[in-house]
Amino acid sequence: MKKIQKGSIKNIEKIAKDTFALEINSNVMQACSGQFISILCPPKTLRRPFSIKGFKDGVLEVFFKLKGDGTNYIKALQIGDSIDFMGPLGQGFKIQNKKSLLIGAGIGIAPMLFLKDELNKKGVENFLITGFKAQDEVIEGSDKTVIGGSVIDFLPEVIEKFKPEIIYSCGPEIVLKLVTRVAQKYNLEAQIAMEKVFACQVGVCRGCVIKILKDGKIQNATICHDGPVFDAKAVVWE
Amino acid sequence: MKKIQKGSIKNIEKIAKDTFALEINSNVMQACSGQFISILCPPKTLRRPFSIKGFKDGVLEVFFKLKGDGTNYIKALQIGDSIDFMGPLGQGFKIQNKKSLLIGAGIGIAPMLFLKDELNKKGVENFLITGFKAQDEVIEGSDKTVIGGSVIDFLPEVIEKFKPEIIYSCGPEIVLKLVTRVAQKYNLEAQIAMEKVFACQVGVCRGCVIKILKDGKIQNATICHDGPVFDAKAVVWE
Amino acid sequence: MGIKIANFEIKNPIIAASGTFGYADEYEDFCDVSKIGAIATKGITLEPRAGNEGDRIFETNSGMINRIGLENIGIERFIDEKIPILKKKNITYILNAAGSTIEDYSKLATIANKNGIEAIELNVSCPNVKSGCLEFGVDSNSLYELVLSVRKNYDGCLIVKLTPNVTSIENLALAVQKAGADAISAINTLKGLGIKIDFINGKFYKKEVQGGLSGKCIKPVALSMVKRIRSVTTLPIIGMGGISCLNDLFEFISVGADAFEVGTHNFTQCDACNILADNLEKFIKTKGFKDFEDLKEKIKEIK
Amino acid sequence: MGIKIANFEIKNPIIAASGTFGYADEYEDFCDVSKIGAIATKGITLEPRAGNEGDRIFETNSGMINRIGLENIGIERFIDEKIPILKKKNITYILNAAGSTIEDYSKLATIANKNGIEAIELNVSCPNVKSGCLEFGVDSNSLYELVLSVRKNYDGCLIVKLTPNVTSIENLALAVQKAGADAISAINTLKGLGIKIDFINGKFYKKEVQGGLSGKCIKPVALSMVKRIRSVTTLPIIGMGGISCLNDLFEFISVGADAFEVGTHNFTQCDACNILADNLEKFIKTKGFKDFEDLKEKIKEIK
Ligand SMILES: Cc1cc2nc3c(=O)[nH]c(=O)nc-3n(C[C@H](O)[C@H](O)[C@H](O)COP(=O)(O)OP(=O)(O)OC[C@H]3O[C@@H](n4cnc5c(N)ncnc54)[C@H](O)[C@@H]3O)c2cc1C
Ligand SMILES: Cc1cc2nc3c(=O)[nH]c(=O)nc-3n(C[C@H](O)[C@H](O)[C@H](O)COP(=O)(O)OP(=O)(O)OC[C@H]3O[C@@H](n4cnc5c(N)ncnc54)[C@H](O)[C@@H]3O)c2cc1C
Ligand SMILES: Cc1cc2nc3c(=O)[nH]c(=O)nc-3n(C[C@H](O)[C@H](O)[C@H](O)COP(=O)(O)O)c2cc1C
Ligand SMILES: Cc1cc2nc3c(=O)[nH]c(=O)nc-3n(C[C@H](O)[C@H](O)[C@H](O)COP(=O)(O)O)c2cc1C
Ligand code: FES
Ligand code: FES
Repeated sequence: MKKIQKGSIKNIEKIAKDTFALEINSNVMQACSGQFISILCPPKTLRRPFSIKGFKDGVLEVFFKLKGDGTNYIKALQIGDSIDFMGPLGQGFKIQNKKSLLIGAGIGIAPMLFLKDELNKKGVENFLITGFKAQDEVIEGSDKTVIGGSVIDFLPEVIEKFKPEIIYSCGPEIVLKLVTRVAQKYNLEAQIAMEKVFACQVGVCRGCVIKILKDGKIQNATICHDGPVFDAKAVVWE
Repeated sequence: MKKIQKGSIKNIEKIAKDTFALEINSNVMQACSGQFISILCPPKTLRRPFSIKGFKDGVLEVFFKLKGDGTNYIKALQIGDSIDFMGPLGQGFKIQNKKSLLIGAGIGIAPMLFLKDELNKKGVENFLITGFKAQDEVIEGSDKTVIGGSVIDFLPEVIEKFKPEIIYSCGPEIVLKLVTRVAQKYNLEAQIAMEKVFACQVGVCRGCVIKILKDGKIQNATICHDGPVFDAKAVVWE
Repeated sequence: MGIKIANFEIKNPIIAASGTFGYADEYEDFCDVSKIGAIATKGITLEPRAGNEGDRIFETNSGMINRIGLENIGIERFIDEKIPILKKKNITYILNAAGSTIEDYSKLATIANKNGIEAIELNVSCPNVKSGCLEFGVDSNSLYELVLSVRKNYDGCLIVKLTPNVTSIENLALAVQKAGADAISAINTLKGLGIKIDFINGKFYKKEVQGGLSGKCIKPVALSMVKRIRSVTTLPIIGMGGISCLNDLFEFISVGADAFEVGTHNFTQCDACNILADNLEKFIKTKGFKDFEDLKEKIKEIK
Repeated sequence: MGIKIANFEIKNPIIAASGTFGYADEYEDFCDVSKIGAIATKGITLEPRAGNEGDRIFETNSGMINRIGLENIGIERFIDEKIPILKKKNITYILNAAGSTIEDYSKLATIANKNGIEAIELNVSCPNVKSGCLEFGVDSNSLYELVLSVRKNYDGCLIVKLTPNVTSIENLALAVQKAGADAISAINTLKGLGIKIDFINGKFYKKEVQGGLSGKCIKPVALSMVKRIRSVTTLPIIGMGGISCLNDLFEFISVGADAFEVGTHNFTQCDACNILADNLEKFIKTKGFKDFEDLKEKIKEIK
């Protein structure tokens, strides 16, 4: 099936300060957490990528935070309007049957909520901790919500108590770096969902590469196609 | 008073195929037929000029026909939305106390309707003939409406019957040229409202000049500032 | 907010760019002209010029093309009619000077000098009649000659405006510096062609405007050029090309600009220069910077 | 809809531009790759390259800047891994070749010749190691040498892609023609700098991407360049720069283009090449033109 789609807006709704939930009716057959869709936002040249927050019966859900022209374009869409997107794209989380700690920072909660759903369905024990800058930015659905401070500060405590066997995380690079460090310290596998500005969205332009360690060699990998989810141990930070 | 204004949309309404009437609440104190306003249409660089169709108690009315991004931007505005415009700009019709024939072609009817109102208020006898490409494009308000053919073909007949002393006209260049020729033939004064792509809208960029004959010399005049209305006899056609 | 370009004082670092603000007085109904840092006049030649025939303006994606062709009233009328108004209204201005031969420019400079015009911006994107109508500004030797000869006849602030339509803007900047100019402004418009083709009732119609491209679309080119100029010279640089907001000023500062010109954006928002100067002043005051110099330093320090 | 560029047959006049379509096979999920006129591969060098460190993409008004830095798998892996797939899937391709010395290019040409690669597009916007890393493509003498030496080693269709970052594109076109190239493609990206400065909690943050500007914003520059190239040469020209719709094709035809490349717009609409070819074909069929040649003639005749 061609991964370029015209969907229609099923619902669009404010869920926190400058933050919206968008539901799209589509022909998509399958999607998993960590994957994303890329929305055309005319007259912008580049599509805007958003992590999938949920998927059921062809309805894709994403959360988006207002940043600039692209997200403001989406915000202005009305129920019933058509929307042009590519996806689901990229490699999602590789779910394992292990006690899972999920860490989301800010809008990074979106794929974590999807992952939590998937884990729950599979009966995998899990705990989602998320952090937000302020009370009015909080998005519901976590087992623990940190407001103001850094979610990282609470990790040792949570890890001692919950005793996870694997970590999944999504958020700004700075958070992912720290999550990686914590995982290393506790000797835990960690899968992290990365971000960069995308152009092609599909791995051909080489615009979104990061360095990863693979087969003992440092190599380029594209976030859009080889990721966005990477094994934290493999990522070579700039 | 500064001629740059933020108004708000009072009403926006379809009046014919691809054609809309727009009413703007503003602080404008005065406006006359032949003048125009220039609307900012983000993210377009250049403002879009539209002839004033009517003015009363601060409410400006214009008609606009969908062409491209600019007019589609305006069409998407909702009642209550704010709108950024400059104006009224330019020199309008110099109304004379003479039996007046008004000739409008297409959307060029807009300033003619305003002029007709002004003439009626002043008790000046007038006759408005307008032409449209097809039935569904017709805008109401004329004394005679030509559909399909050229409004020019009907001028001899109307002139013989109505015996005007002056002609006022607005429409595409080709129509204005022919009107000028007819006026010449019948030895009538004619005032015509010209169009060109505008940049500055106020006479400083010299982007919209035409040649006119003034004081026996061929000179440049700007449509936006010295016009849009010119004495047909003075216009030197390219 | 006043700053100096060499010895020329302007009221704030925001200058209205040549060709987009006429002779300054006409904008009165639309903004506070006298509060603008300075206004670069429409390009002025020795004799009045009627400009180009045909269409002169063409809108493009995030920009526009113009081929006004230097329509202007000539230096004499400018001095007789416009300078008195500018003085009376306390408008700070820069004479944008254009010509077809080195002699034209020198004469303009001499006249400007005699009439106490404090600053000249040389528009060197004009066809050089002598060298087969190649622009003066594309060849560093002709440019050097030109600036040198103007410099000899002019004591005020001499700004040379560089064209971006060249392989090496560095060589031009060096030539200008060597010839003794006081400052560089950049960039003038990019060579561009706008075409609109319609197919109506079985027939093609074409509209073509070949001229100078300006506006937001050229900002990345302008930033790159200013950075390259800064890499070879310590002269003050007036940066321009697509400036429309406070952040644009920061970007131009970061590549080495000391002041700014705003061109096309005046058409979008006719009080753009006032708004930008206000926003700049507000930013400096509320964010704890000492003054514009301090802000410049801080921005240049960013890693 | 098939046409020929010199002796090289492509399925229709719409070519996917180098760097925006990978090695062609990856786009299968998104469009009918085999129906595209031809695909110019990502720039390929003798040895594999890892490309630039740091941010590589920056969106600008109506365009984008890229500094990929020629990340590619090298000619050997291209031949071993990609050509078999391209052949099997019946994808028409053009090898976009890049190097640091004339020898690099010659070797690439020799290898291409041996392996039956039917068309090469020389990317000459690469730093010329020998001449202090100035681009090959900015100096007509180096360009002439380069093309001549490739021509000697290559019998297929030799296309040279010109850079717009020069004073005289005419001289480059002439050099390329004199050296025996079969066609010219133009334009490569404009030099551009994207900067984003944020002021957060009392501190400035900067992001800078210096690279090549592409997309709709450069179309006026591209049209102007193609027109200038056409004014000095009769070689076939593949026009590009901001093409996104049928009307853009008409505009490029009117300045002398014989075929088209679509770059950045593939990112906006991943089936852009298919759509454009379909629209072109539909236009030709329904509006009463004999074929693409006929349409071209009619457009060139417009007054
Ligand atoms: C894999 C992935 C998943 C994402 N998931 C989400 C999500 O679920 N919810 C959400 O709100 N945001 C998400 N983002 C970020 C989102 O794509 C940007 O916020 C959005 O593109 C901003 O567009 P804008 O036009 O509103 O803002 P702009 O004014 O264009 O930019 C604002 C900021 O967003 C960044 N940005 C712009 N374009 C892109 C791009 N094409 N790719 C990546 N970053 C960009 C810029 O660097 C800039 O700092 C995701 C990004 C990636 C790469
Ligand atoms: C003095 C004057 C009065 C006008 N009055 C009216 C009116 O009452 N109602 C109405 O519907 N239209 C009027 N027009 C025309 C109107 O300005 C254009 O239709 C409008 O600008 C098109 O904008 P767009 O973005 O929708 O279309 P675009 O896609 O930008 O252009 C469509 C066509 O409009 C022309 N155009 C674009 N920008 C301008 C501009 N700044 N100035 C002039 N022409 C332009 C272009 O040449 C093109 O052929 C008037 C024009 C002028 C100069
Ligand atoms: C309509 C118009 C007329 C111009 N005329 C002149 C001129 O006479 N002399 C000159 O040096 N530059 C002229 N320019 C160039 C501008 O001063 C400026 O260098 C250029 O537009 C880039 O800045 P911008 O992107 O802010 O417009 C003109 C630009 C425009 C748009
Ligand atoms: C991400 C990206 C990568 C590119 N890589 C190459 C390349 O490897 N070789 C080359 O000759 N041109 C390259 N180009 C230039 C394009 O092929 C094309 O010349 C340019 O983008 C202008 O066309 P456009 O406006 O349609 O994109 C690249 C362009 C982009 C956007
Ligand atoms: S965005 Fe093109 S490779 Fe990832
Ligand atoms: S639009 Fe600038 S002079 Fe008329």
